[in-house]
Amino acid sequence: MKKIINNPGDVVPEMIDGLVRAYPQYVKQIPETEAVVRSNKASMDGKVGIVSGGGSGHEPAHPGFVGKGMLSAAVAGQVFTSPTPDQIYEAIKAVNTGKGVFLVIKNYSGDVMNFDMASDMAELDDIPVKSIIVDDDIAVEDSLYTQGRRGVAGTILMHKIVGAAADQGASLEEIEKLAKEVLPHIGTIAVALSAATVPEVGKPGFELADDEIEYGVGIHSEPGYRREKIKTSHELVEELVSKIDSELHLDGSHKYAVLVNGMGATPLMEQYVFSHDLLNELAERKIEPAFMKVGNYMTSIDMAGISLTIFELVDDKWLDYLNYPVETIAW
Amino acid sequence: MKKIINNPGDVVPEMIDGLVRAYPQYVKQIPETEAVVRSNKASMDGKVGIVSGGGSGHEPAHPGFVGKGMLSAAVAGQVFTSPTPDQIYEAIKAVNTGKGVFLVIKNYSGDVMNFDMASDMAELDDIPVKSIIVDDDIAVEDSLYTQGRRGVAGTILMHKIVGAAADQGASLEEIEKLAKEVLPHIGTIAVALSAATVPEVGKPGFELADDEIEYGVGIHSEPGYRREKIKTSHELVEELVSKIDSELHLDGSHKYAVLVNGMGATPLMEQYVFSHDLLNELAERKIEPAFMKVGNYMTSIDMAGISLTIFELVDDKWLDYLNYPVETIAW
Amino acid sequence: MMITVEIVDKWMELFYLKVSEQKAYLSELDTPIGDGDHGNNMMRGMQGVKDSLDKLTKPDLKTTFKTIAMALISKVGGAAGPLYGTAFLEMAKKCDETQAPVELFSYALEGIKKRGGATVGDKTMIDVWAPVVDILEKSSLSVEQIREAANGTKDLVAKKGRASYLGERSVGHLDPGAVSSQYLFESFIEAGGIK
Amino acid sequence: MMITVEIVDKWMELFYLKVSEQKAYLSELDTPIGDGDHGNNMMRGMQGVKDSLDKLTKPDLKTTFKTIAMALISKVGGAAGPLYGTAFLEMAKKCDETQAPVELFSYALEGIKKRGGATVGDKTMIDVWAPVVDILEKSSLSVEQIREAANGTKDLVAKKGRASYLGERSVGHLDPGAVSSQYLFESFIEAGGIK
Ligand SMILES: Nc1ncnc2c1ncn2[C@@H]1O[C@H](COP(=O)(O)OP(=O)(O)O)[C@@H](O)[C@H]1O
Ligand SMILES: Nc1ncnc2c1ncn2[C@@H]1O[C@H](COP(=O)(O)OP(=O)(O)O)[C@@H](O)[C@H]1O
Ligand SMILES: [Mg+2]
Ligand SMILES: [Mg+2]
Ligand SMILES: [Mg+2]
Ligand SMILES: [Mg+2]
Repeated sequence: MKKIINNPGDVVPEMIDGLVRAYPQYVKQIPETEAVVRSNKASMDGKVGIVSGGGSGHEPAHPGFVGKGMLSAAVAGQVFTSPTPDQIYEAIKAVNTGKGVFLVIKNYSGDVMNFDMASDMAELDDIPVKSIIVDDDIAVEDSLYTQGRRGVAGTILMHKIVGAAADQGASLEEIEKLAKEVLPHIGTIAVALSAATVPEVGKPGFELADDEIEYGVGIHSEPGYRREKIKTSHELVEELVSKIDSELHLDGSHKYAVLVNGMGATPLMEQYVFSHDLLNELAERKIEPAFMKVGNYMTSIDMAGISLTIFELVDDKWLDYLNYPVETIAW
Repeated sequence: MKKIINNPGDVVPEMIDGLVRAYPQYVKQIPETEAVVRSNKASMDGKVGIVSGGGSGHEPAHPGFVGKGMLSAAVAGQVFTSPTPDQIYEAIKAVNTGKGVFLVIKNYSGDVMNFDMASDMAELDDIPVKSIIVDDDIAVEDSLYTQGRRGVAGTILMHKIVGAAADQGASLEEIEKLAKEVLPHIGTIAVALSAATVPEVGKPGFELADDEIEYGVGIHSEPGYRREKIKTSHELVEELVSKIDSELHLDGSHKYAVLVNGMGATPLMEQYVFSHDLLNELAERKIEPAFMKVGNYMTSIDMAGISLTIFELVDDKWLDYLNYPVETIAW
Repeated sequence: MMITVEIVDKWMELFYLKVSEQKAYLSELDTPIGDGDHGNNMMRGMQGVKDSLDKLTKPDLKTTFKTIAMALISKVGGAAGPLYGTAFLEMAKKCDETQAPVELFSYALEGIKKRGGATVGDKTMIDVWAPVVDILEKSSLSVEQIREAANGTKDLVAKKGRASYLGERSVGHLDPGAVSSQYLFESFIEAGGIK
Repeated sequence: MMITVEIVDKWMELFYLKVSEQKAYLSELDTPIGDGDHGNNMMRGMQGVKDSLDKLTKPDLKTTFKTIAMALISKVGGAAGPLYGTAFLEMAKKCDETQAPVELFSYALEGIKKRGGATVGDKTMIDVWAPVVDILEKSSLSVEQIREAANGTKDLVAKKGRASYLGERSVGHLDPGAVSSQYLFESFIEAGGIK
């Protein structure tokens, strides 16, 4: 493991410290936590608070999306480990201005349970709390009888949508309804060229040969659905789009937003080449995205790879929410 | 080499195609070139045009900085190879609205000569052209009798400064004067954990052992000034800051802007840890940056490493220029 | 045998030691079917438990359980934190009514099930907690029985937690949370919790 | 011997072949003291030259030189593009006045020096062009003399171009641009440019 760090156990507090001190205009740290909240307190007045977070290692998610128009606060756990309820509870209290707080949770048992416990705590304080559990990773079989699907890069789009609605004055109930409507229309799938190395572990989560890739891996190096020899960008696009198609039923008469997300170590050069092939592939299906972003948004430390998120814009207002201006480090 | 690409020789045109199609609201391609220009044509009216560019492989530089308030156009050469004069000339013509065009050139013999030839061509068309040659990499000995210093990440700050001045209506002469005043106050130095792999070459530009780093490398894998065993983030910061100090003479009574720049494969996690140590190191010298950015701005394909740029804000207006709003993909 | 503050103190001391010793092993178990942090998570938690208990002077049983619960909840994170935390929180809630291990563990188990939505056979810590309660309802509890329960998770298909993403491929691996629960109950026996 | 369109056509054909054959070698030379692309750059340029010349029907010498220059300028990029391009552009400018190789090459060399600001001994292509002009001023030119000039760059410290960042460490390596210039002049001889 070759990383620019100090003690591996200190990565999270040091990283949060570096982030808030580099960008005091956007965020500040909630004392005695690894949670960050908007510096612009006035922007939260009279609005529903939006809190998200999860394990660290997905930077710029989640603190990079805190700011007017998007998240009100983000809670950072240990690397790839859900934050604890007391920290989430502090974030909830810090952003509540009387309109209640909405939680955006990625579907991992740890995250779900810790955020649940935090909302139990907040309810004892009479803070109304509602939440959405994002499970956009279509690589995993969906089932009521298992953990279900993982929450991955599509979560960023959920942040943007509910953040914009909150900024425009939507109520807690309206935000919950909106989030539930949006959720089934977001699908994500990834391809990995290498796994992430958690600093405290010191070696990659899995090994891929020099010419191997794996489809469907999660953002914590969870195994995917198939391993094979490296393919061209064009072929990777075909595989990923066909997977999403069988889920979202892509249709040239519908509108879509697209997120091409780098996993951490894959340069923009490759992400743009991938985007070129993706846009060609979509054009063959008569689709030209109404909204698109390319870059590192929901990473997996230093994993090499790309995830593709497609989001059907069933309601035109959703596109407005995506385009709504924000004041964050990383959107 | 494991990369998400198609034919290595097609990387540049495919990447530019992916970029302009993903972000039509910001940029469009100049027909038959690998140059991109602002989509917002009106934003260039009556303003000096700002053109930059260079070899590809530094994404988001340079097309990611094209937009109102920053570059008017960017020209992309082959990977790590200066663009040709005809392409630069097309970009100059595309952004000239009668006020002349200012070129921001990184100090490499290829870039300097190709941009020079392009301005010769433009002058035949009576387009007034002036330029600045950015040479912020303090790792290299400065000398009139050699190529001098390389242009690296500090170039982004030059783009921002002259772009803001142009948007505010500065004349070509004023911009040239401003750029000359700014230049000596920008210093950059890098540390690499691994070298970049040019797609058409297929192997890294140099080899570092599993526990080795190299100080002072350039953005095309140019060799640095010292190789040693991996150090802690804190120690790396000490080395880089002391190098910049001996050049810029850091002084607690002056104002500074700071750019922590990831080289492509180094995750934000490490960049923020580095920032934490950097801010502590600067605080010991009684310096709290007046402006700071952390992220991948001037990359070297998939090199792992970080560069540190410090820019002394001798004039308060320079800080305003850095904070001036822009409409780009990547600033 | 009734649970006392002294037993709980000893129990936590021994569990702390076991987790320290087996930290790397627990993380290793978490690698093929999880994210490789279970040992680190439990160590962080038990360090917190130790630090918090050390600060108490002459606490009652309820305070002791609550302190353990809060330390686990606020230090572990991940899936294990809320689950172990809930278990001890439930014991704190009920320990005024009863100090019988079987009853307290049974309340704890209900808490774990409710918190995580898993059930017996889902290849989780429940596959140690449930047999332990069952056995205690009928008789005493031995180290062998606990280990047998933990080893039994090897043959199961994971239905909850990270391992569930692997589906059938989770078979053949021990569940890390089951093994840390094994250590918990072994420590309990060693602390003299079973007559 | 005067340069004619036929000689130039043959010259470019042979140079194209040499660059194709030595593409990997030129890039290899560019790796320790440059950025490893000189072979690719020259190949892209000579492909452009070939394509452009193929499109011409009965061109005069000036058009031929200008076509070569424009192809090199618009295809090579990097440092080599403007330098080789300028060389042929200067020859285009002067070839109405004189068709003597020594005079044309001398104008070309001046163009290269002006464009790049380098001088003899800076470990660049100039260290082949300058001796070639010197030799031609006195006598004929042999392949051995050209090679000797190119090999001479091995002992020099680079002062211009990417290799200059290495300073003293550039000693011991051939300059890639000097070697491609060696191929250029070898091709010229083979094309019958020297009586
Ligand atoms: N829903 C659940 N119900 C019961 N136990 C669970 C559940 N989810 C996970 N676990 C237990 O937690 C253990 C993993 O804990 P840990 O590795 O610390 O957390 P994480 O999975 O968040 O990294 C699993 O081995 C399993 O025993
Ligand atoms: N200023 C200069 N004057 C003359 N020749 C130069 C100069 N700079 C570079 N060269 C020549 O160009 C060659 C490198 O060309 P090439 O690799 O194609 O371009 P780049 O260095 O931009 O990658 C060098 O080997 C050297 O001979
Ligand atoms: Mg975990
Ligand atoms: Mg080059
Ligand atoms: Mg785990
Ligand atoms: Mg080169």
